[in-house]
Parts: sequence; C-alpha cells; structure tokens
Amino acid sequence: MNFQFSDEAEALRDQARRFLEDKSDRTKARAVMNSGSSHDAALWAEIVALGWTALRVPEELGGLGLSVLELCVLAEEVGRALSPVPFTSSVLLATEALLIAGTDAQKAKWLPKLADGSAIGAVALAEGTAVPGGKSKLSIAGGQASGQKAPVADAHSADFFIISANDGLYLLEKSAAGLTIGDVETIDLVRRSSRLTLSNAPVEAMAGGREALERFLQSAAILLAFEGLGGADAAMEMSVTYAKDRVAFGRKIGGYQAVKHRLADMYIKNQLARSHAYYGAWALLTNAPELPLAAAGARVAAIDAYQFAAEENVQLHGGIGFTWESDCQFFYRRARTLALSLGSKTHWSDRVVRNLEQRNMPFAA
Amino acid sequence: MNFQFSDEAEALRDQARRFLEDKSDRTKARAVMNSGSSHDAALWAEIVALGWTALRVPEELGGLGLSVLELCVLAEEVGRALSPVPFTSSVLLATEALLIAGTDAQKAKWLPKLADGSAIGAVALAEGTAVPGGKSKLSIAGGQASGQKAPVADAHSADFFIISANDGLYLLEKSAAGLTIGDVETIDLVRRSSRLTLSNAPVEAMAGGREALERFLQSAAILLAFEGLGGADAAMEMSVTYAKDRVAFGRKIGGYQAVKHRLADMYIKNQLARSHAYYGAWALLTNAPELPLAAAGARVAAIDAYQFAAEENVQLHGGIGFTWESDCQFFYRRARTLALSLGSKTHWSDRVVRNLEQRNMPFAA
Amino acid sequence: MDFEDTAEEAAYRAKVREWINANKASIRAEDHSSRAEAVTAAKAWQALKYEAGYVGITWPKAVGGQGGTAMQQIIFNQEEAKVNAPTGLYAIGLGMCIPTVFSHGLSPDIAARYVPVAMKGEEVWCQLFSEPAAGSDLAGIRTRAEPDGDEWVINGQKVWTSGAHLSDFGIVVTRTDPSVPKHKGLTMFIVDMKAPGVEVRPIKQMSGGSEFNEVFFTDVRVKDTHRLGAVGEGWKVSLTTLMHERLAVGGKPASAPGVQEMIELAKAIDLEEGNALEQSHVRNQIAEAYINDRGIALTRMRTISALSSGRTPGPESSISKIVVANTMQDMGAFASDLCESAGLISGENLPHLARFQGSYIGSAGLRIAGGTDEILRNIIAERVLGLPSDIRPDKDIPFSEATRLS
Amino acid sequence: MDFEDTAEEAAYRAKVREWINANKASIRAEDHSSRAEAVTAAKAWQALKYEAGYVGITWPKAVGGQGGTAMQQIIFNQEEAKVNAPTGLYAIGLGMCIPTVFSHGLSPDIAARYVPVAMKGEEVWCQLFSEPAAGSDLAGIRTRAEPDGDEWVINGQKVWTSGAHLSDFGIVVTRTDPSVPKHKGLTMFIVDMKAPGVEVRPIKQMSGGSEFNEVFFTDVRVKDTHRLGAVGEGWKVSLTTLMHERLAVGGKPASAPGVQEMIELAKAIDLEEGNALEQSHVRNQIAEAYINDRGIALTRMRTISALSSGRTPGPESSISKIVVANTMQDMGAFASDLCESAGLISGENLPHLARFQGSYIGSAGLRIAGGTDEILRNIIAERVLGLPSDIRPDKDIPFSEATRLS
Repeated sequence: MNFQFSDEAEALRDQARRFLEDKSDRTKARAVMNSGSSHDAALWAEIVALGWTALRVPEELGGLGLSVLELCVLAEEVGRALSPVPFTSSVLLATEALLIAGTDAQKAKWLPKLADGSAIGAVALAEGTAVPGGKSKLSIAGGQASGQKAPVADAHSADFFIISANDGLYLLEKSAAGLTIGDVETIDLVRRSSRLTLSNAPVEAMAGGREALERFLQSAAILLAFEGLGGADAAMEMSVTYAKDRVAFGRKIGGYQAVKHRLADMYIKNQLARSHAYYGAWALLTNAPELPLAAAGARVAAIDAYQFAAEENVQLHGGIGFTWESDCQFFYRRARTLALSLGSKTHWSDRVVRNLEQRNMPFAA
Repeated sequence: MNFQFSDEAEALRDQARRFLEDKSDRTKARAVMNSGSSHDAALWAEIVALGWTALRVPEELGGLGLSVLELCVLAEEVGRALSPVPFTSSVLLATEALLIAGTDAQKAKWLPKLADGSAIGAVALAEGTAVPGGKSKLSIAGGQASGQKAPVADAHSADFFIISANDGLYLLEKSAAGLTIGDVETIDLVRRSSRLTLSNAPVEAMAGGREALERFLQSAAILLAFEGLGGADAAMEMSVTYAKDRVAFGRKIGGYQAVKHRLADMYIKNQLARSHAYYGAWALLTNAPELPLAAAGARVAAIDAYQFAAEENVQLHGGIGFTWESDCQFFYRRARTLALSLGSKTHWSDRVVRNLEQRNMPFAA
Repeated sequence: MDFEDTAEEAAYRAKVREWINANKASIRAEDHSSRAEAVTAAKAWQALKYEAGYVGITWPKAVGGQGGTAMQQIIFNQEEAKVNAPTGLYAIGLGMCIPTVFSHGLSPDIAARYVPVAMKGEEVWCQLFSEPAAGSDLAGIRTRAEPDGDEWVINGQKVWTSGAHLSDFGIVVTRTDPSVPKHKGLTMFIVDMKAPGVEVRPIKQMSGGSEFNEVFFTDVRVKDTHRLGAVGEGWKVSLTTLMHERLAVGGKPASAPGVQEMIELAKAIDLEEGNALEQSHVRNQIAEAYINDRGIALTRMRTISALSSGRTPGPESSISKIVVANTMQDMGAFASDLCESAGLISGENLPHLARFQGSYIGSAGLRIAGGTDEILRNIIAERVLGLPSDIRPDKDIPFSEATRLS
Repeated sequence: MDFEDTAEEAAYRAKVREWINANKASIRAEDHSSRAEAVTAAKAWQALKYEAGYVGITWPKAVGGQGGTAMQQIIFNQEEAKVNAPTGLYAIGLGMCIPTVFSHGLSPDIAARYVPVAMKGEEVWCQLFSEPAAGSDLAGIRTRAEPDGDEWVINGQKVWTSGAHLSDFGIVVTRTDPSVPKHKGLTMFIVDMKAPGVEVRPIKQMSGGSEFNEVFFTDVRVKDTHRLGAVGEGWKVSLTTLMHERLAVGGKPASAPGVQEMIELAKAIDLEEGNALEQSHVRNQIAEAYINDRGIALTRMRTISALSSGRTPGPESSISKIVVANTMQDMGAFASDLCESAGLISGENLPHLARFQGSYIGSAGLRIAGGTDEILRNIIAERVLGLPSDIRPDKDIPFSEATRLS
C-alpha cells in the first residue's frame, strides 16, 4: 500500500513551497489586484524557467514528461500562495486538455509552446447558469462557432482557448476572426475574467468527443481540488498564526474554545479534503475505474473545506480581517471562484451519487 | 400591537406549570415506560378534573369555550413535562379535528365526552412513507374503509379515531367491526403506538372534505410546534442546570465556551421557534390568510429546535446522559416522534415555499 | 393577539403619517454614493423633524425631548423607513452619543451647548471606542488621557469609528490610570473632531466601502468640563452608551436581499432537471432562510409588543444580529451557487444576484461589527442563561501589568 | 501511488490467509447476543491464534510477541475481519492492558505470570479508569489506594468499565496522594476482579445495551508487587495506555449503515414527486455522508500507507471518531426523516431502516465514549495545531483543595 506522494514529489513540493514563499508571498496577488494587470509576468517567467509549464508535456515535445502526481503537488502549492499567474488556466487546465483531447497536430503545435512559455492557454467552459458538460448554447457548423462563454479566466493572457460544446472540445485561437474578448468583473479581483463572444469564429475540433470532455472535467476537478486544498490550508494556517498572537481579555484568542474548536473543524475538513484529493490523484495516475467518483468526491470535499476556512478566517481575525488591507479577502474571494468555475458543489454532489448508484464500493467507506 | 399571550393565558401557564412540576415530573414518564402501560390514568384523571380536556369545547356542549391561545399554552407545558397522558392525541388533535370537521351530530356525541373525560380520541393520519394530506391507500366505499394506519399514538386508550382519507376526514369508533389494533414498537418508549388494520370497517364521513383536512393539519402543526417548543426549552434548561453544576478540569463545564456557545445556539433556535409558534397561534386565533404559511413555519422551526436541543442535551451530559437512567433519552426520542408524526421537516419546508410562492409577505421578513 | 395598533398608537401613527405626507416632497432618499449631497439631504430632513418635534421622542422633556414612549419612537421609525428618509448620519450621534452627554455631562451648560444643536442636525457626532488592540475586549484600550491643569491631553489611536470623517464632535474613552485593573482606569470625554492633533483616515473594507475610520490623537487637548462621568468611571459610562447601541443594531440591513428575492432568482434559473425553484434542496434552503429571517422579524414583534403593553422586553432580541448576519452569508453563498459560473460575475443579468453577491461580502463584516458571533454567544450564555463567565487573567491586575500578558 | 501490498506485505497476507482458511471452519462469528457461547467461541479462536503465533504481532519477542511490524498487525486484522472472527473480548486486554503490564510491570515474575495466559485468551482483562466525577477529566479520579504493609487497600468507584463482568483482571488507576496536584498523586495497579470487595454492576445505556459497568471497590487488597510504574506516576502510565486506545478506536462501527444503505433505502421510497433518490436534497445528503465516511476510510489509508513505508503517521487519524459519530447521527436522523412516519416504527419493512434507527441512538453515545467531541477538538487544536491549552484552575494545587473548587 502506497497512498502517499513519492519522495521525489515531496522534494518538488519543498522546492516549490520555498520558491513561492520567497517569490510569491501575497503581496504579489495584491500588486496584481491594485495594478489591474492580467498577471505577474516576471513571476510567470520564473515559473516557466523552473520547468513547471513543461512538467506534463512529453519529452519528445520539449517537456519533462512527469506524472500527474507532480502536477497535483504544484497545484496545491500555487493554491496556497495565491500566485497571480495563469498556472491554473494554462498548466492545470489547457495543457491537460490538450494531453487528453488534443489531436496529434494540435499537440505538436501547442504543447512545445506551452512548455517553453511562449504560449499561454485558457479554457472556456462556462455559459451562464449551465453546468460544465451540460447543454451548451454554442452553435458550431462548418468549423465555425457562434455564442458566448463567460467567465473565462486569464483570457487576456491567453494565446488560444479550449472551449466546450455539446459534442466535445474545440480549440480556438485568439487571433481568430469573429472572436471578441470583453472584460467581466467577478468577485475575484486577482484572477481576471472575460467574456468571449464568438460570431462565426473558426474553431478546430479536438479528439474524443464528449467522452474526452468528460475525462477532462474529471481531471480538472481533481487538479482544482488540490488548488483549493492549498488555499484552505493556507487560510487555516493564517488563522492559527493570528490566534496564537492576538490577545483579548488577557489571553491569546487561540486559547478560547470558540476559536480553537473552529480551527479544529477547519483541520477536520481540510484533512477530509486532502484524503479525497489523494484518492483523486491515485485515480488519475492509474486511470482507475473509480476516477469519476474520486473526481467528484475530491471536488465536493475541497469546495466545502475552502469555503469554511475562508469564511471563518475572516471571522477569527475580527475587524482587521474585513479590511481591504488584510489578505483574508483573497481567500474569501478565491474560494468562491473555485467553487463556481467548474460546476457547483450541488452539481458534483449529484455526480457523486450518480457514480455510487452505478458501482459497488472498491472498499468499505 | 399585541403579539403576546394575554395575562389570563399567562396565569394559566403558571398554574399548569406548577401543577405539572408537582404531579408530573419525568418519573411519571419513566414509570409508564417501565410498566408498559398506555398512560398514567391517575394523572389523566387530575388533568380532566382541571378542565384541560374541556378547554376548547363550546359551553353548550359542556366545555369551557376558551380560545386556541389557552390550548397553545397547555401544549407547551405538557411538552415540557413529557407528561405520559393522551393529551396530544385527544385534546390537541382529536378535539380540534372535531371542532374543525365534525358534523353537528359528531360534535354532539363526542365533544361532551371528551370534555368530561369519559372518552379519549386519537387521530390516524400516518400511512407508511406517505406524507399526511398526501395520497392515502385507504379505500372507502359504502361507508366502509379498508387499509392500514400506523403508527397511531394512544390507540389503546382511545374510544374513537379520526382518520384521514383522500377526500377528507372520517370518524371510526373503536368498537367498529373489521378494526384490529396491533402493537407497533417505535423509538418513543413512553407514548405507545399501534397499527390499525381496517377491513370493511364502518366509518362516518366528517364535514368539509379535503379543505377541512388541510385546515386540521395546519392547526395540528401549530399545536405540535408548541408541544415541541416546550420539550426543546426543557431539554435546554436541563443542559443549563447540568452545566452549572458539573465540574471538569477544576471548573463548571458551563464556563467552557464549547459548552456555553452550544447552549447559546440552543437558545437562539428555541427563540426562533417560539416566535414562529406565536405567529402560528395568532394566525389560528384570527383565522388569518397567513395561516398555512405560519403553520408550516412554526412546524419547521420547532422540529429544528427540538432535534438540536435533544441531541446536544445528551452530548453536554457526557456519559451519564447516555444511560438508561438519564432523562436525556426522553427528549431524544420524543423529538423524533414529533418530527415524524405529522410530516417531516422537508415536507413542511416545501409547504413554506409553496406558500411564499403564492403570496406577498404581510410584513418584511 | 393582534398586529394592530392600539387606539393611542393608531392616533400617533396617523399624526406622524400626516406630517410625513406633508413633508415628504422634501425627502431625498438615503443615498450612500454621493457624500456631500447625502449630507445636505440628511441635514435638511433632520431640521424639519426637529421643528416638528420628532427628535428625541423618548428623551426627557428637560433635555428638549418629547417625553414619549418607546412605541412612539418605533412608530415614527417605521413610517420614516417607508419613505426611505435619510437618517444614517445621525444614528450614532443621536442614538448613542447625545444620550450619554445628557446623562453623564458634568453641567447644564454642557447639555445646553451640545444637545439642541445636535438634535437640529447642525452638528454630527461619532463614537470613539474600539482600538487596534481593543476590539471585542473593549476595556483593553490604550489611548491615554493625562491631566494638565484644567485640561486633559489625549494621545493614541482609535479604529472602526463610523462617520468620523463627517463628524464635528465625538465621545472618546481613554485610559487615565494604567496602575489599576483594566476596567477601572478609564474616563470618557467629549472631543472636538476639528481640534488640532485629531487626524481621521478612512479604512477601506473588504467590500470596497469606507464607512469606518482610524482616528489618531496627538496631544489633543480637552477641557475637564468636557468629561463625561467621574474620572475612572469610563467603563460604566461606556456600558450605558453600548446599551443604546445594542438596541439600535440587529435588524437586517436594508440592502440585504431576503427569501422573496431568493425565490425570484431561483425561478429565473432553468436547469436540465427543470426549474431551480422545484429542486428540493433549493426549497429546503429557502425555508431555512425564511425561518431565520422571518423568525427575527417576529422576534422583534415580540419585543415591540412588550413595549406596547408597557412591559420590559425579554432578552430575546439578543439573538438578532447573529442570526441575520449568518443567514446573509449562507444565502449569499447559496444564491451564487445556484447561478453556477454566472454567480461569479458582477452585474450579471439575473434577478437580485448583485445584491446577493454584495450580501455575501458584507455579511463577513456584519458577523464581526458591533459584537462578533463569539461575543454575542458569550453574552447570551452568560447574561441570559446565567452560565459562568470566561476566565479573564487580566481582570484584577493593573492594566500596565496586564498588557505584558500579551 | 497504489493500493496494492508491497511484496513483503503480499507474502505475509498470503501466509495469514492460508492459515485463516485452514482454521476458519472453527470460527463462530462475532455475536453480542448470546454471552456464554460468545465467550466460549472467542476463547477458542484466541487459543488457535496464540498457537499459530498471531497474538502480539508487534510486541517484542522478549515478552512473547512476534517482533513484527504494524503493517503485519493491520494485515492480520483485515483478514480476520473478513471472516468475522470474534475478537472483541480481548480488544481492551491485549490492546491496552497487557502492553501496560509488560511495559510498566515491576518484575519479570509479573510479566511471566500474566502475559502468556492473557495472550492465550485464558484470562480476560479490563481497564478501570473513568469515575463518576472523572469522565473527560480523567486525572480527577477519587478512588483511593492506601498503603498497608506490602499491600495497598483500594476504595472507590469506577464507571464505564467495558467488559468488567467478563474480566479476570483489570488495571486500575488510583489516587495515592491527595496532597499533591491532581496529575501527580496517581498510581496504577493490577487488580484481581474476583477479589473480595470488588463488585461489578452493569450500566444500562439509552440504547438498551449494557456493555459497560460500574465497579465498586471496598477494601480491596492489592500487593505492591502488582503496582504498574512508580508510586505517583500513574498519570504517565495511563497516558501510554490511552495512546493504545486512540490507535484502536475511530473506525466506523461494523453495525453502522453507510451511504450504500442510504441509497438502497432512498430507492425504496416513492414520493408523489418521484423516487426519493431523485430528490436533490437527498442526493446532497448522500454526497455529504460519502465525503465524511469515505474520507475517514481514505484518511486511514494515509496512516496505513505511512506505516507501510516505515514512516511515522501524521496526526490526521485524530479526526476519525468525531467525523464518524456525527455522520452516523446526521444520517440516522435523515434516514428516518426520509421514511416519514414509517421512520418511527421499529422493524418497519424498509431496507436498512432498523440499522439507521439503531445508529441514531448509538451515535449519541459514540460522540461521548472514548473522548467527547469537545475533548477531541481540544486535542486537535492543542496537540496538532499548537494552540494554547484551556486554563485549568486545578492544575497546580493539591487535589484535596481542588475538589473544593467544585
């Protein structure tokens, strides 16, 4: 039994955490928020130089060909650090979508550029109140698409988009005729989003149809669960640190049971989320039949943990936690972003049950 | 504005509370549980002598003709005391059903007997997993009914039953041919229940059809909300008393925030339940158009408060709270009885929303 | 039981309505966006009310009040709210500061100087209590006041001062004796917010708004005549001030959407399984919100009813803010969940979504402001249920030593 | 990452399976109803295990153990569970008492007298810690042991003693010095449960079962040779005993139904709106139960995985019992809600309903037994997250004075 990350992956985690603590404390997120820029280009360049964008790209296409486990580790660390870079869009989502559903030509064209940082990808799944993988209003005919996608994160940085339609995934280049990109404001003031309006914009079908789209959603659910887990743990640690320092009524507030038991509840939720995320990582790695269930469970547990940690992190900080200057707001806002960018908790809870209805449990729950 | 009970009603409350504390501490409930008897006949006789069974019966039929507000007061007090008597079945439910849906003949026959204690009534709404007021499998033709009703509380004590069918309420005498009464065991070890099996049993239609059934359900929801509120408050007070007495780690456990904040949460839920119950009482009294909404709100809030208070009352008592000898179990079990005897919280939540969809709020919520 | 006014209440309400109807043309609805105009509008309305005798309805006639009942005040507030009259500017000054001034001011001169002008709305007041190291633990304040002849010299920093930037005067709690336990060395003063050495800086909140301020005091001089209560009695004086606050807060903010808005939002969303409002989890959530929101409104009715019949209200109103704020947060999250990814977008064209989004952010502050959830649960447990208070190691030792516990 | 055994683990599992297959004909499944027969069956199975060298797998060879790894013990337990082998009778004795005896016994004679006989299953042990006034606060025990020559005389009362009525011996924590602070005056002994002055009375629980007992000690004499650890060191000794307990508890009780049972129950219920399993609130609740139940099972995998690779497991297993017990209670209530009034009836013919009803009652006890929710949250907050401990006024004063704080 080996239900943990390898020593190599843990070494990568240590290295990533040191790098991000050094280069990407939350002042970077604040700077991007204040400047209104799309991301921190200097930090992104360093991340590219570290090879993180090349991690999963096969060696023959200029990448490192590492496993999804290493990617999970980085997802968690970037989630912790709230790094204002298009890592989620380009590495966790667009690169994985290409690996899952790209045609040979698409892979050959884009993966080397994603790996060496000369291109950034983004994904466009969202359409109004629809769930991802649900009915799309995008009309596609004769290689041209019309319709809207919003919110699309990191659209301004992206060179191409992977978009979802009723029959699978498509690739849309930013330079495409008929594509307009308009700003939308979201609750998240660091990770910018846009609305894509397509009017007979030329798109290229990707491989695998709906099945590949589904497979991509499962992969995305697990990777975003790791990102959320990192955020939930960071919010908890921020609260723990404050509770050990702040004094009220003559003692550290962390000594009051109302505070310490809330923090214990955060720990409980975060550990449950971690266990489900690991299960998802295992299922992704081994392409196990449990993958759809593991992905849904990882996503639900991560949404739950992050929302609780983010809300109670503000609360445990008291007044200071509600100020613009406090970092609490980054977690509060990002938790919502992650909760809604890929189908809500209710949607994925439904997927949990759908999968439980279909299979026997591989081991007793 | 007068959103409170009258001085007379409050005087009745004081009198009832003193009487029940004196005559019906929880040893009475325990005695009935241990003996397996249907109820405490001596206590019931005293209650009859006090006129509680005659409270709502019109003066011309031998009653006191008091308002439903006085009945609400008694429902709460009997709920507090867990008195092992058929008050809920006979007074809160059967008498009110007769008042709402009885024909003149039925009223003339039964109300005087209910008032003077020479008869006990019970209601039989439940059928398996159906909600009350939902589809009944009872078949009624030619004045004869066939089918099953379970669980029916206090069936062994009752002289007649008011049963629900698809087209309204019917009256069934215990002596009816074709009626068999079998024991069923429920989670509640004090208030006994039975299964009625009807095989072409003669029944008498009551007045008002489905509309009267609906009206009766609303009345029952509010009266049971008062009963539950009494139980929830008593469970809370039991916890508060214990928390002020029990010492751990050198101090009263009521000084620990984990305990005191849980008790504050009980207080909050009980106060919300009280406010909704009062709203229900007002709506009943004035036969206000808000009655269906007020009834549903009262029931949902009371279920919520009682379940929380009953569960956490065991918890705050620690090991001793889980023993057979502790009174905690009475609340734990009774809360379930009240939660399930008249349609679940989900059912009444749905009714809340149905009513909200249909009307504008009479004042801002 | 009824929700109707008594005869006296109905008569008073009729009188109020008549006056409001006659004057409502001059009302400019409450408006937080345009500050200078909002202040002008609020001042104009306040002057009208003063002229007509609707300021200080419950205050003693001796101080210029009407000597009326709490029910009259409630009725006036209800009618005023119906026309969205702008009242926020004076909520703290007339709700908390001026009652403290006329109850604890040292001389009739002080009351005569400040009370009528404030009632007319010509001067605006703020309340300077919280400090960076004294939020929930209000008695932990460190702002010093040191005697100098017949004056005091104030140095220190206050925070979360609502409306300080618009205020002419404030009441400030200071530490005048650090050698005694924390609750015993405090003294309260009236301070001129335009005096030299007072600096007001707005605090930007997570919501983007800036209704609160930091206020810095550097050698600010206050005359001893402007003391409120005895030296060392500031804690007791501030408790009476806060009592007024607790009565004032707790209702649902007017901006916060409720269950009807949730129903309209859900109705607007069609899922593949059907309309969102038909989903059982949506219905459960709406019912829960109804139980909480309506439950608080009904609880308020119980309080008003007690006042109406001349009884002392029970402690049930202590549950209000904690329920309101947490319900707002839960509904805010739920509403955006319901909209899926559209729930993230500001200004998305779905009924009431923007208000729910704002409510989700704002509720995080409301759970803290004016007593955190934790402090309110402590208050319910200790004052209502009579449970033992927390152990407070700093309670009986000199403040100067207690700060070392930090 | 994989869920497979390593080569060594697979080899060990194969060996265990082979032995169990060869012997399983003699297994009588765990059975709580028929006590005498259950004891006989458990004793027979224990004797077989002992012969084959499957008792004390991780214990040092010097005390008769196998010197094996924690993974081997886990593998043996897993395989034994698959055939429902009766092991409950020895869980406390071999899990907690005997390790304390061989770690803290005063002489090789003591170990030689008790350890092998217990391993064979010929003598059953219980653990006598809790008292009426010392539940969560275990160091608050009052049972006295007073020296008398080379013996001690024990007087007092224990409670919640699991299996006391079936036990031959027990380990008992006593107060030997009330003049020192509560944690310092305790001493532990081996006590003969058949000795004069020991009286065992069963405790009936809310669930109707009686697995626990009260045990009364009246002038019970114990030889000083039967002391465990030094005089006054009983607290430290008991902590090592409890460490073993914390590793043993936390999984979901075998009797408790889970998400598959909830799905089957919901499927069996047809509402007017359709099948209950199609209701969104039911699906949300099932998903939540899955997150909790499966989450705990997966967390256990993380712990086992660490053991398997020779690492020290993290503190994550501390979340187990609190999640399991609360999920049981929530699911128990939800399952009966789903059945409407039929949910009240014992023995109603709906899939798994009776188990959910039992689980709803039992969970109320599970939230308390072996560390309440509150104690477990304290442990997580203090030991895992490093937050300050509660203020304990009785910590540094003589126990005889501390009891007066009550």
